[in-house]
Amino acid sequence: MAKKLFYPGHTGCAGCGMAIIFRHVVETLGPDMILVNATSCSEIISTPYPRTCLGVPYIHVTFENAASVASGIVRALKAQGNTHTKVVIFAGDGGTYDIGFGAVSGMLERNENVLYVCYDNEAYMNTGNQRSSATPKFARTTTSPVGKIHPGKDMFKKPIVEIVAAHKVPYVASASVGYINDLNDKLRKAASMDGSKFIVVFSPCVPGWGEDPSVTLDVGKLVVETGLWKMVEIVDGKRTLTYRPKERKPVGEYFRTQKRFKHMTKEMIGEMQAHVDKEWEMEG
Amino acid sequence: MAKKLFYPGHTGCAGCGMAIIFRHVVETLGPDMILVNATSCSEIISTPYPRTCLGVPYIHVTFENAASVASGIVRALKAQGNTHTKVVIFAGDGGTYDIGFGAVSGMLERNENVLYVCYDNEAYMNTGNQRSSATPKFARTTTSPVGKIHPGKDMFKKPIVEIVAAHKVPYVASASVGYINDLNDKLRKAASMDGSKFIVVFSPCVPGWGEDPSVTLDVGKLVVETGLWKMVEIVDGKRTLTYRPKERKPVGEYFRTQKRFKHMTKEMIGEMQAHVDKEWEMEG
Amino acid sequence: MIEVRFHGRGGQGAVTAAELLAVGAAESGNYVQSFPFFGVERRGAPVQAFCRISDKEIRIHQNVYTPDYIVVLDSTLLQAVDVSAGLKKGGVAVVNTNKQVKIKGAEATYCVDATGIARKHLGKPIVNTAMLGAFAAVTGLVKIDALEKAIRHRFEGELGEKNVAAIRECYEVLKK
Amino acid sequence: MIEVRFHGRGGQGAVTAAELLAVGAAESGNYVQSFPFFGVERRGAPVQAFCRISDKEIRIHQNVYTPDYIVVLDSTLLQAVDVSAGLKKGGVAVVNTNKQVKIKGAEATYCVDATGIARKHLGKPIVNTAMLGAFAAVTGLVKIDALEKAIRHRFEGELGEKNVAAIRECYEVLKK
Amino acid sequence: MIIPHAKVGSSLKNKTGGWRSQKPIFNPELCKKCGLCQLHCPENCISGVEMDKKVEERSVAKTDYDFCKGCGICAKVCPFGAIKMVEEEK
Amino acid sequence: MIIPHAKVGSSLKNKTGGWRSQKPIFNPELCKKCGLCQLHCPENCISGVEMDKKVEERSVAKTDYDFCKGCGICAKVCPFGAIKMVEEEK
Amino acid sequence: MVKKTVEGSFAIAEAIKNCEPDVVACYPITSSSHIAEGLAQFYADGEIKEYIRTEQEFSSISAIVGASAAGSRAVSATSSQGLALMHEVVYAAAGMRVPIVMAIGNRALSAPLNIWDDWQDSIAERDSGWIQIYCENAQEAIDTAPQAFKIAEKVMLPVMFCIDGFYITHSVETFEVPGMEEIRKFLPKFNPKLKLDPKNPVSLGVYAMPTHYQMFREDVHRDAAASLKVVKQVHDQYGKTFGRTYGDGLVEGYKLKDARFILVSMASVCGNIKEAVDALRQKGMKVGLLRIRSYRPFPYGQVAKALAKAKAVAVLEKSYNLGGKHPLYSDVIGSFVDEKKRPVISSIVGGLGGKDVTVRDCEGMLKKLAKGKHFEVWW
Amino acid sequence: MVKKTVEGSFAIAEAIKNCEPDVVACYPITSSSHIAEGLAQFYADGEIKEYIRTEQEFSSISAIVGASAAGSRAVSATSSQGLALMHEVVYAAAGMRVPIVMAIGNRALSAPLNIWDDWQDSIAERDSGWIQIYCENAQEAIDTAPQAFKIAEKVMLPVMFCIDGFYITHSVETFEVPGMEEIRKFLPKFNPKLKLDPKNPVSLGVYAMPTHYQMFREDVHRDAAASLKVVKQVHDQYGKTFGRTYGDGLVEGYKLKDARFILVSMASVCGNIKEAVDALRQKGMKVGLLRIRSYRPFPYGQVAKALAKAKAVAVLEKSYNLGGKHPLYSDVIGSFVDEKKRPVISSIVGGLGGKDVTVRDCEGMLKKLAKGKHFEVWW
Ligand SMILES: Cc1ncc(C[n+]2csc(CCOP(=O)(O)OP(=O)(O)O)c2C)c(N)n1
Ligand SMILES: Cc1ncc(C[n+]2csc(CCOP(=O)(O)OP(=O)(O)O)c2C)c(N)n1
Ligand code: SF4
Ligand code: SF4
Ligand code: SF4
Ligand code: SF4
Ligand code: SF4
Ligand code: SF4
Ligand SMILES: [Mg+2]
Ligand SMILES: [Mg+2]
Repeated sequence: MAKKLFYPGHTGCAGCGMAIIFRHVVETLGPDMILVNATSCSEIISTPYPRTCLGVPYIHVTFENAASVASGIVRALKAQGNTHTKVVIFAGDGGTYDIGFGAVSGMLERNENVLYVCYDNEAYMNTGNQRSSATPKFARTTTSPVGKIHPGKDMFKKPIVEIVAAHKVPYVASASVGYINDLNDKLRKAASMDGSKFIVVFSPCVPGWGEDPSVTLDVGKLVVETGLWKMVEIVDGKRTLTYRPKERKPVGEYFRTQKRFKHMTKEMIGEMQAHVDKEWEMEG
Repeated sequence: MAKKLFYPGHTGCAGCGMAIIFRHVVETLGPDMILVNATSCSEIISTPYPRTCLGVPYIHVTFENAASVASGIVRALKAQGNTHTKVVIFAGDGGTYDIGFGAVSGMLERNENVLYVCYDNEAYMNTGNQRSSATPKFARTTTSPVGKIHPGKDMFKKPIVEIVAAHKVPYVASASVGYINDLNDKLRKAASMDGSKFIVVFSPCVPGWGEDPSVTLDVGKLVVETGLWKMVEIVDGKRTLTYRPKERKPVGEYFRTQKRFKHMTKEMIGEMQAHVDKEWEMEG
Repeated sequence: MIEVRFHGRGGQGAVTAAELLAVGAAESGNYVQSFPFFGVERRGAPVQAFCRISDKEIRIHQNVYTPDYIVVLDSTLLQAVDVSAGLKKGGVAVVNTNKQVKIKGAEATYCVDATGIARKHLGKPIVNTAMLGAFAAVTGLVKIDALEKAIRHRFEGELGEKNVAAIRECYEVLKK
Repeated sequence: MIEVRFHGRGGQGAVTAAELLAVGAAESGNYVQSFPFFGVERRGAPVQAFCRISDKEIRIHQNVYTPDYIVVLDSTLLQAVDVSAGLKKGGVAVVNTNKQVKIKGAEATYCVDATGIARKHLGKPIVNTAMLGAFAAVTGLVKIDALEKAIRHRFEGELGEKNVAAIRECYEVLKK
Repeated sequence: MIIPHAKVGSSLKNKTGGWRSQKPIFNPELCKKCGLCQLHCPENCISGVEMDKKVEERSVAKTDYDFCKGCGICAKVCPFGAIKMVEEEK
Repeated sequence: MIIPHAKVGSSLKNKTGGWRSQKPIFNPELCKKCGLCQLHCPENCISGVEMDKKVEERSVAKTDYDFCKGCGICAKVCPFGAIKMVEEEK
Repeated sequence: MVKKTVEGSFAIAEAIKNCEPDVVACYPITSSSHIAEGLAQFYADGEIKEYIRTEQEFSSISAIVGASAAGSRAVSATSSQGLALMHEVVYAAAGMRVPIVMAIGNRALSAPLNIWDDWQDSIAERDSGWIQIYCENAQEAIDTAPQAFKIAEKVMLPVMFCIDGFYITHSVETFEVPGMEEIRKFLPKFNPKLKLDPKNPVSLGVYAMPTHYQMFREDVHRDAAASLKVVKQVHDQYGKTFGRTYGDGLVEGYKLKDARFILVSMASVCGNIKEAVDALRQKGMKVGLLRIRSYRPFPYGQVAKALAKAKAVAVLEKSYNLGGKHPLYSDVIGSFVDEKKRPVISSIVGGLGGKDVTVRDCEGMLKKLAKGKHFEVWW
Repeated sequence: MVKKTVEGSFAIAEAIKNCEPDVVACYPITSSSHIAEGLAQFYADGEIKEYIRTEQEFSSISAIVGASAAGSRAVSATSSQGLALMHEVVYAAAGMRVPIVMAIGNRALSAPLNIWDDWQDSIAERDSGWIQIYCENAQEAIDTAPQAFKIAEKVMLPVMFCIDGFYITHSVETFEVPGMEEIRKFLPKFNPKLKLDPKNPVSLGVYAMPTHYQMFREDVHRDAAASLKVVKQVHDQYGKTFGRTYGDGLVEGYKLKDARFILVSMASVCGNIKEAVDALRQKGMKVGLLRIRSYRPFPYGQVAKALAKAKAVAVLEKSYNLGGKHPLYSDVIGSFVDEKKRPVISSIVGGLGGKDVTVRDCEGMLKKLAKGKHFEVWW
């Protein structure tokens, strides 16, 4: 097979959204890049010793330190006089919103010249679908199960885009696997800037969400069309919606595509619709 | 001596700004409170075994985990059916902006019913005045020394108020030791609310900043009068300036009060003035 | 001690099958132990699960290397995996297929169209429970009633009944 | 081996004094060791610092328990602290005071108004360097030139010269 | 001394085609060489559509069955119905 | 078995007054009982001004020299010049 | 107490739940996740009062330290990287004398990343003052959960009970889980003398100067060493109440009476060794097994006694000291420091990162050992 | 090489700087802060290329792991809680074979919080595969810095060199710091065979299944054990170039020739013991000191040989195993596992959390030891 940056033979689930994103991150930014990965599905499916599906230099150390490892690499390159090689992080929502957030915040504060891509599959998938702070409200996971008292996740998603943007880094954006060209545009734009860049990408997960492998892209579109996932770009503090659904579809349409929402009652769906409506009020 | 919540005999420096804040935090919120402290000056000066200056229950575990320890306490109280006792964190800027930020972010995301008070003396004072991400640009510290190439701290202060507020917690505010009544008002207001509350308080440090012990309050006022420190309150997402200097004094006046800024050139002061002016543009 | 190995794909419920077999076999006083192949396999990847059944206490904790029985939930695996690896002499295979296949190294291969049966009862090609019926019929190691009880316990209400119907049909097909 | 203990307050430079003494004494070929009391003392709190001077290699690393000399940078400490604790028989004290005091347990107490002298030369009551002049005069353990060199190395330019003037005046006051 | 690492392209030894229970059949007649399937395949195993060339110069899309896991994304994304999912042969 | 802990008020054994090199002298004549010094003392060692009472019923401010570190904040904050800092006696 | 055929982890979760902890704080990590998930289900169903889904493990242990200091029974479960991340607070918890309990699904430490069983994660914490009990199977873990709380709250030291990842955590077997009512009789309510209480305020987690620090460490050492007795007592008492015992609570001998060649080990591999011992006994070999249950405090005396008459002993451990003598091996050697006579003591490291140690392997080890020569090998 | 009378930490910082690391990543913590501050000053003056002021220590070590993997020489300094916080990455670094170096200002671990000297922080990492060298004084630390990089880059294992907090880090003495040019001749440029390089991409930090994991661990074990030779060689070579040596690089004997009673210890307290030995020798007692310099790899053979003729030995350590036999003690006992004869070996824990161990204390220990009986005490 011809030289590739992302080879077939990874061991992710059929239809994995993250795999599509992963592929584009390295294909769009490589080959002159170094990829830093956090423990996650993306690590487990890509680099089981002695194999790797990656055609770019890759390193993984722990779950929580991708941002710090990348900081060290980017400084080493600087010390070596290398001003061209891009340092790119690929990490899940768990490694970004939760366990790695201290390190992420530190990296952003230092404004390290790193492009951080978080694929958000809204739970700890590698370990079997446990709740993360990116899990949407009401979603059933193994640590936010549906019980007699608590009907799934209790909190709304952590507003990561706003939190990262509050660090005043040059580039922050959200994207979705449903809009691959948009993702690639954002990757290229981010890579052209100095300092810390952050892109979070919506990434459906077949077994975790209980969806058919073939609907990954559709789900990645529907979440945007219902307004549950906003596509934004914040460049030097200026925020723009990069995509605005003509007419927002009812959120229930989205919830129906996945088993994790199966238990949701009309009231819960109503609450989520109200939440989304409120969130969109500010968009004018 | 009569029963107190904060006893004399602590071992802080004469004129310590943090000591004044510490005192008011426990006096205003106590006695029905549990205080959680992070390793810092406040810990070292308050609780050298076998002594303590505190008249409220107090716990310290490590530098980075006050938010997590407090989470455990607040849940324990809940499990015990105790709905009245307030759980309050007192931590420095290092323990809040830097090493503890992962835990802080986690606590805010869970919206734990905790009041977090960060006293910001703009460096790691307990260990001898090393740079933190709260250290203002150009300030000389022992790890951001003035050298042939780098003139003190290289980055602006981490925008902690904005970052915390982006977590969408019910109450976020900034205060200064120069305005104690305002601080106490904010403490009371925060304590009356459910969920996570966060107040960051400007806290001059005598040896670290190289200032006379007697000027602590003056410095705490000057920083506000020059506009370098904004006094704000963000209640359920709505932000207000709680104090607006009639006419902002030139920042140079503030820098002159402290040795850590002694090396600052006109250009540097100019840069800082421009920065402040820009920051105030948004206030209209 | 009897050792059974289930072959399936990630997501097909091989682990559940092994567990239900254990639960069913325990019902009649056996010592049992079931466990997955301790892997990181993803949806679709070939996976294995194991069950030990014994009349004496099971003290060992190690992989199953030489199974007495193999149960193949998905015949497409026959191309991808050496399902008969380590199979004991005299070992028996039970395969979900609508063809007639012969597993090399197995003393006997029992074939059943569990997919068809599952489709019929469950509306979906989920065969892990159904195949237990086949296993019970072929081996007699577990009572079909015990399996049904285990299944009803695991899947509440209608779903349980549908599964029970599937397992029973599989059982009967092979009992004949 | 000679052991010296400095008493001061946090922020008064007792640690620097001990260090400068070491640097000065090393100048004439001595083995030296200086170190602070390893504490967490804050500005204003009584602190100690130590210096060892020896013609043989100093291998030990432990606190100073029985100093040969004590140097008191701030006479208000005399009320707060037992400055003469452990002082060797025949030990000598040098105290910054504008009075005449006698340190109990000391064979001799030398008093000097270092505050006055420091105010004069430095414009501030910073006495840590000045007191080294007194110590040199009293003990002869370190050459005043070596101390001056050490001070000039530590404090660049004008500040160094002012310190040198202070230390020299203290030296001379007590040399008389 | 072993420094744990993996070499480029070594994942090609994982013939993940064996995971497939559904199989995409590419119909070259219907393929309009738009490249959408190729762009979205999570296995990166569709090839042929040289996107740097003009449409007419491109080849039709094809997949490498050694790796295709049969997710069906290509079939769903193809605007021209050129890909059909069928049951994998047993 | 020792559970490391410290008991309330035990810091009173630290007579931090010994740290002082400057000393605040409170002039009861000038004191208007506004309580500002008491409010801001970092040692919490100024007392007398019962803020819950009316001004006329309050006592004048005084400090506890056992603990006062002589920072001078009270003197600076007193609007009425009722506190003067002097050199500590030697 | 009813018999259930379920996964070990879920049974252990149920046992923990039946100890009525006020606060659970967990972060998922293979191989302990299923315990955390079981507890989460109990929480969702209202059977556990508080469950904190922390953002990482450092916070999990910190939260239960806080909860415990506030007077609540508090527990967590973790493995490997999670325990490693907790390291700083592991020491702090013992030093603060908070009687928290953790269930450890043992698992190898990175790098390379590996999710499978070995003991190094908990072994690396062996100096800290925590009590560590290694269970041979899930039934023992179920029975150890209530004991762990009881020991912890008696000695005022934290306890971890360790379970081989996957082998035990993920195996479905038939268990008896003691019920809440039954446990209540065995395990009294947690009621610490000192806690965070506005009515009786104290300062906890203070700092100590050189004059005091060593005293605290020595106190923990003394209490930890003396807790051997408590571990045993609590075990015996549990045995009386519930009818299941594990050796003498500290060590378990298997066919030791006349054994000349003894394998010393811990945890689930001991089941395999028992089979191997039986097989070789059939062939007339005088072999036996000494299983360490209480690894910390380490029962030096009991070990020396149990091995006194052996000719040769080998220590099989799923842990290591890279570049040194391995931990359990060192402990066994140390048992003889003041003994006149001692057997030949050899070392086997095996089963790292899930490498299967089979009955056949164990037979091989016993045979090698029976040659009577000293060796240090990786198997 | 010029003599300077400066604080130990600053001299050590200069020595590190003269090894020309590309990347420094530090977080302040007493007692190592002054090293970090010294390095920060060099950075501010343009003498060090990159200095990352991380937000905490987990990130410091992570950053230097990254920098090293990217082909740069990288270093950090830390202590106590900082090292404890790094624990997870300490293991990962050894497993990944990145030759990073850390200067450890030894300090007690919480709780209670204590900022003073003891060794438990680094001792707690003894299993991880790191090489650990304990220095008696700052001059040795200065000389060890270049050795540390050289050893690390030869063996491809990380190295920590340990310095007693305050005693060494904060003492001003007269030192010789080798210059950059001189060090260049001794320490070649770092040029790893494998690194993160877009021109030759590899994947590092992969995960390993049960089939491979133990192989990697065994490989580290073998290389770590074998690195005894490298530690010695590098030490000897340094000695030849710079004229200063420390025992044989692994252990240092003091008056051992005819000693019947030997105290075994490490680090700065050995200076005090030397004084005590001299004092008691004056009185005719045949006492001596064995100082361990290379604690990991542990020189079991050298230790057994050095102590072979002693009647009684006591191990003085500022570290502990709470509820067990203490670490250095265990290592010394372990040295005799395969020896026919061995001296009486006793244990002393002392100097925890800055408790001063004076010359007089050491005399007391030697006297107690000379009674020839076994004991285990806290001093
Ligand atoms: C310190 C630590 N805690 C827990 C784990 C276990 N763990 C590994 S990956 C993972 C989940 C990753 O979640 P996320 O970042 O969202 O990526 P995903 O698996 O969903 O792709 C967890 C919990 C670990 N490796 N290290
Ligand atoms: C893990 C860890 N790293 C470093 C330290 C050392 N340390 C203790 S307090 C402190 C600084 C605290 O700074 P801040 O939170 O700003 O409080 P301050 O001392 O300025 O009042 C540091 C670096 C520690 N105790 N633990
Ligand atoms: S579990 Fe989800 S994220 Fe992980 S490989 Fe499968 S589909 Fe992708
Ligand atoms: S160093 Fe600063 S913060 Fe710390 S006690 Fe002194 S004045 Fe207060
Ligand atoms: S079915 Fe899925 S894996 Fe196969 S070619 Fe189509 S998109 Fe790729
Ligand atoms: S999506 Fe359809 S038309 Fe487009 S290249 Fe693929 S097969 Fe051809
Ligand atoms: S001088 Fe300072 S410490 Fe003393 S009373 Fe006034 S404010 Fe309080
Ligand atoms: S501030 Fe002045 S007037 Fe007010 S109470 Fe104090 S001394 Fe009296
Ligand atoms: Mg995820
Ligand atoms: Mg601070």
